[in-house]
Amino acid sequence: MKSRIVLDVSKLPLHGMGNASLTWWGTCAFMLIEGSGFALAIAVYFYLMSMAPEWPINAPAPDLWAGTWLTILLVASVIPNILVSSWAGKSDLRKVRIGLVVMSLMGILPLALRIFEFPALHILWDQNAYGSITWVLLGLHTTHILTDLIDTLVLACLMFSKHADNPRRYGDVEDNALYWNFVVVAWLPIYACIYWVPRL
Amino acid sequence: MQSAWDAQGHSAEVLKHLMLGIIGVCTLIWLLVVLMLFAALVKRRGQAPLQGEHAERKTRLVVYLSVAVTTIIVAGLTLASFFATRDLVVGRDMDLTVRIKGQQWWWQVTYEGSSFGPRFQTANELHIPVGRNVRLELESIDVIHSFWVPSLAGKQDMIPGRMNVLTLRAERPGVYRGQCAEFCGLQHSHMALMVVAQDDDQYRRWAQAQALDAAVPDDTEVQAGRAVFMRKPCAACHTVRGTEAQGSSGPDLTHVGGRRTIAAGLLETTRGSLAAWTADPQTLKPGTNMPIVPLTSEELQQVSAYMETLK
Amino acid sequence: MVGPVQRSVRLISAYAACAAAIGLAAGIGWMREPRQYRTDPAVSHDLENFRLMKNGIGGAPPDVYFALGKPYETTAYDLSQGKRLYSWFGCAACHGTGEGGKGPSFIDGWWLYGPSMVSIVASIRDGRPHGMPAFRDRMTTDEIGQLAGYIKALGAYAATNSAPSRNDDKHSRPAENRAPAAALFEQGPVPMHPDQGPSP
Amino acid sequence: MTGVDRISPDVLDLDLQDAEVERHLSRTWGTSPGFWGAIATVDHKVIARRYIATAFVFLILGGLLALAMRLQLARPESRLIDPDRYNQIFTMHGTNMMFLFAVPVMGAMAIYLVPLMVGTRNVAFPRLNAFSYWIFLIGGSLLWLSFALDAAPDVGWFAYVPLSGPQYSPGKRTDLWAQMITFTEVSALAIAIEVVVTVFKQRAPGMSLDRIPVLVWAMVVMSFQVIMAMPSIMFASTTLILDRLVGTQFYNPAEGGDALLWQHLFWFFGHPEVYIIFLPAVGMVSSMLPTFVGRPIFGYLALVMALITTGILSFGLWVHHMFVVGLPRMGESFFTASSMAIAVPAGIQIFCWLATLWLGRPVFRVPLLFIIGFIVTFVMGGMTGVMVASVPFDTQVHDTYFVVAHFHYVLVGGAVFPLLGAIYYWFPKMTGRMMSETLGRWAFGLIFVGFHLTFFPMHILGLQGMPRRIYTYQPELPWSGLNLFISISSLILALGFLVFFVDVLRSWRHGLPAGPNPWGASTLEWATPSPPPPYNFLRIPVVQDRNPLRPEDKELPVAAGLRVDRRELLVTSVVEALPEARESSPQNSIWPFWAALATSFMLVWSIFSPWAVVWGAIPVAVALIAWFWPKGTPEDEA
Repeated sequence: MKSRIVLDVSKLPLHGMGNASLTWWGTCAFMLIEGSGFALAIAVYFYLMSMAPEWPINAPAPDLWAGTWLTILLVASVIPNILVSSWAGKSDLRKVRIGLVVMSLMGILPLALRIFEFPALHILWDQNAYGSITWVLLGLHTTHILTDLIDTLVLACLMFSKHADNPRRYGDVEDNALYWNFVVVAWLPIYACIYWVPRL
Repeated sequence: MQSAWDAQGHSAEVLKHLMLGIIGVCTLIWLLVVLMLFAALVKRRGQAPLQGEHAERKTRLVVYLSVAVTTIIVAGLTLASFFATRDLVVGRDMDLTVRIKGQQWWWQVTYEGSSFGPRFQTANELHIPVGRNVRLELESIDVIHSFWVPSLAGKQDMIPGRMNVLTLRAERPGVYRGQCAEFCGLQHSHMALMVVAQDDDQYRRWAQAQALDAAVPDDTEVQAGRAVFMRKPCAACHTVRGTEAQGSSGPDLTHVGGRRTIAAGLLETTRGSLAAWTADPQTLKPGTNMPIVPLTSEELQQVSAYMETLK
Repeated sequence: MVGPVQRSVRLISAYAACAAAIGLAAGIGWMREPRQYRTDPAVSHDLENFRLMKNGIGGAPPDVYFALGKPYETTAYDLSQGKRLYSWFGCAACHGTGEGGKGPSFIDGWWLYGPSMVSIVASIRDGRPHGMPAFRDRMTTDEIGQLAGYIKALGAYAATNSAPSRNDDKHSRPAENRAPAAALFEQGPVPMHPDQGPSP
Repeated sequence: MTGVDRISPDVLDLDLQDAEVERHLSRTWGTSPGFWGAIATVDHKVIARRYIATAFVFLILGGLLALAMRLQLARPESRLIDPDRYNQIFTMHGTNMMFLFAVPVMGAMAIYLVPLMVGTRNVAFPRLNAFSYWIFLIGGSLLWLSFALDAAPDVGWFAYVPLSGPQYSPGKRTDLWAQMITFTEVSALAIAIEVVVTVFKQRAPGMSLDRIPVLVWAMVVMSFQVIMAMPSIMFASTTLILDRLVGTQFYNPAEGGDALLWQHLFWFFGHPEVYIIFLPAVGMVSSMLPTFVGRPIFGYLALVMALITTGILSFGLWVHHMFVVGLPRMGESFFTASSMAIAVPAGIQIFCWLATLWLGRPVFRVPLLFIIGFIVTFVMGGMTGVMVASVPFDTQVHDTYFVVAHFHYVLVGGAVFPLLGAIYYWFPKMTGRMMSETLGRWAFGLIFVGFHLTFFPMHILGLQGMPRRIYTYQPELPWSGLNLFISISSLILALGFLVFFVDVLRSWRHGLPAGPNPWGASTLEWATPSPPPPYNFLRIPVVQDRNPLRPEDKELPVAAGLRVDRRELLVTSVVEALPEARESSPQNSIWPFWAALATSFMLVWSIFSPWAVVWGAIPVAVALIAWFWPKGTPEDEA
């Protein structure tokens, strides 16, 4: 079939930013998957709780300090995170570099704190269903911190390489920041479940 | 014998009527749709297809109507099944309570004491008085099984860690076969049970006899068989009340000779089938938990003679 | 046209493909995990013929046991059947869930009569002094083998892949596939006794 | 790709003649020759073809298993297959057909057709697409390897605990099953993301939401269902492995777990799964039908709304698989109502198709025959679906052959018939050659007749009390006559499939050459040669109507102004599809393959040791970093 040119797109940008970018949508879809996963895990937590005559089963409620400090840290990390995102939006390479280094630290610190959270549960994963679901919730979230941390570290390395000054990279930084916000937001209900529901 | 159409119990009858109704309505709808389909296929042969707002208007009305009718029918069927569920309830008064525990791959049946008879245990065969409400407490010892006697009632799962309750009421005397309906491993296929519905007197007599200990043999062959049974691994897994055989991992054999079938509905109870089963259960029911016990042919004959007398 | 070089390359690759297929088939044949539900009475009888050392500790299993591929120690199905037999034959009455009681423990690292399969089979079949009854007349050869295999797996320091996992039951010790013996085994102050364990 | 005569980035296709654009685009988008080129390709058409072929190979294998079962069930107390092997066979059959055939083949059709139908040059994340295929291939091979090793799962395709739990399923059989599920989940989720983003952001300019072909809508709804439902089975299979491997207590009632939790989780995925398979078929029918009746589909909006409604409702009826587990009556009534309610959107779809047929002039080609067969069969499956949705009715037929008949009517009638029609319909697009009309009619006739003769009697068997998943039955039961009849009929069905596959193989090489648009269809995939070139469209089409290829049009309106020296496509806005950017599309890469291998290595190892997740993750991370690290190609420019 013959074609007739009716539209000239040569003036369009070579890369879409924000929600014009494919990776932004990919990140959102990924967050939807992970969000469904977290929601389900929490639903299972409440399901098991509804089956149990007492909750927590054969264990004291978890110690608060490690989890609470971690929560404070995660919530605080949102501020530099949003800053990095906005710097990336402005293509400010120097600030983005600093921001990513800060965010890498902000990823490592919670992991360090997380090490203290597992013993604070006062139960092992194989003792009973309460132990199993709390360990899985905590483990699931730890995986997310860890993967996003690796992502941040790789991005930080990229931003110090010759590939740095590129709208595509800034888009990646924004998407990574978006994902970190998701990791933080997803933690809040899990924190409530693990630490406060047993105290109700 | 084992069919949802051969309804002999209260629940099964209610269900049969509901099923007939729903199947009738659904068949009618299906016929209408297929009729419409074929009408549509032949109607415009050789004519140009219709397009545009005007042509679609009438069709749209028909589609709207059809969707409305579908909605009404669906609502009707929902209500019908809701009312049928209500009709299944036979009242709160239970004449008899029986606890049935499913396990791989047989049924342990424990009768609670009641005005109809004493407390006792049996296996793979359930006797109930006709016209009485029998409360079945369904449990499982290992994996999920499902209790299903289609001629009497719909099925109910037996789930470890839970107890389900099913009410049976047989309307007519007879023998109704049931079979495990939830896949439960290797011998899921051979996990049947017989429900015998009898009138009150027959049932009472049966129950009294079941509660008794096993008969003491007088025949020498049978005595020898009993000795073999006690000496060999048989006694470690099976109970024969009134003897030293007190094992509990296999079915209670106190009155095995009086049951219609052995090996959870696999074979009719005869001396021959008892011998065949004892000799090589793993060929008849591969994977069953009953091992091949090495017996000489003489011992085998004696044991099966003994089994047969355990009425 | 096909030159001699290509032709030999084709020939070689054809041979290689055939060899790979045969190798794959052989590998599959070798790794197959068939389950034996029905031990032939004749094989059962042969399995009885193991040789036990004079002192009742250790010995040699019959050749047929090796010909069968040491089923009772390596087949997951036989091990799990052994686990059923453990509860059906009341082993728990004296040995608990493996930690011992009236009878010795299986998971403390000590074997009164040595950890060999033959000793365990002999202990079950013929009984031992101080209260271990003989199960010769209560179990078949096959069942004794399965039970012995399970007990050996229970007391192993390192779990094998075929070891059974936890029961759907109250949790009393780590699951067999997590080597409960490794957790509870404590090397005593005295080195291994010549008869492989302290006397009762 | 790194041709010596690479042209300057300033040269756009605006300035070039068609032939020159074609030459440049072929080089830019092409697949490199040789083994590693084939491994590294990210062309959605190549990957989708592999996907479809692999899925059909699994269909053949699963079909052979079905025949083996029918052989065993032909006579009572038959000793051909022992119970252990039979349990493996039916578990393999169900798992294979659901996870390795039905879901992947629908996803594969999506990744073949969606980019062509929305007028773009590749899916949104082409490397993820390649990764998805490798993961699927390895996962499927793993399952079949376990079957060859006599270590195949034997607990049924829904693997109820405790039968599949640590105590009652010794060995690695169930772990293999659970991990195979993980493989297929990952591949299905990857496809879902690609489809959603491709449809949302890569549609041809002007293809606003109300101009999207119904098939594409169906694929979007299906993808959202995958995104929402798969996490459930992922959680279930992971916790099952944890229970078995490290002794967690999720499903142990003695320690606060619950056996029914598994069923809730499984069916929260398992019920939408049916619609994940069925909705793409709805889309296929809706997209093929107009071609064979000579008029656009009736009730486009109603169809799309019905698709979305079905997608949402499908999450509200998982409990109807659990009507006999003893849940509270109130809950059961609710789920009866919701299960019945889904009949309404299904009805809307059926009526819209009937109306389309009514208003049009049917041309009886093979795809239309399959559509007719689909309507006849699927409506029947829908009717039995209404039956099992009723709690009391279900208590008599649950877990019997009635249910076996029901879901084969729904899945084969509702999804495989349209799929076969779709293969006949799109085969010329995929290969450039037509399939045989004669063989096609034979295949349809044999499959249709064979199917009904095989599966209709199963309804009766179920009502006569024959439970499913039994490896044999006793001679005194009244089932042997029908079972023998079914077994013989299944040979007719198998013969039909044989004819179909013969036709496929024959037509692949010797079919009549097809032009770009052999059926006179009106959707965009027919606006490009058959088979489409690697870049799909020489110039991105501009859409001005719901049916972009009207017969009266002589010219295709297109957009121009894209670079030809790098992979470039148009990103458009979500609702109106207004052009937003000239986005680059990733070029071929070997790393998705290595990432898939590393992931598989980790997943298989984790069946044996929990530490696999720690150590196995390292190669995965390395492969992923290499995958995403910029290589300094023009595609990285912006």
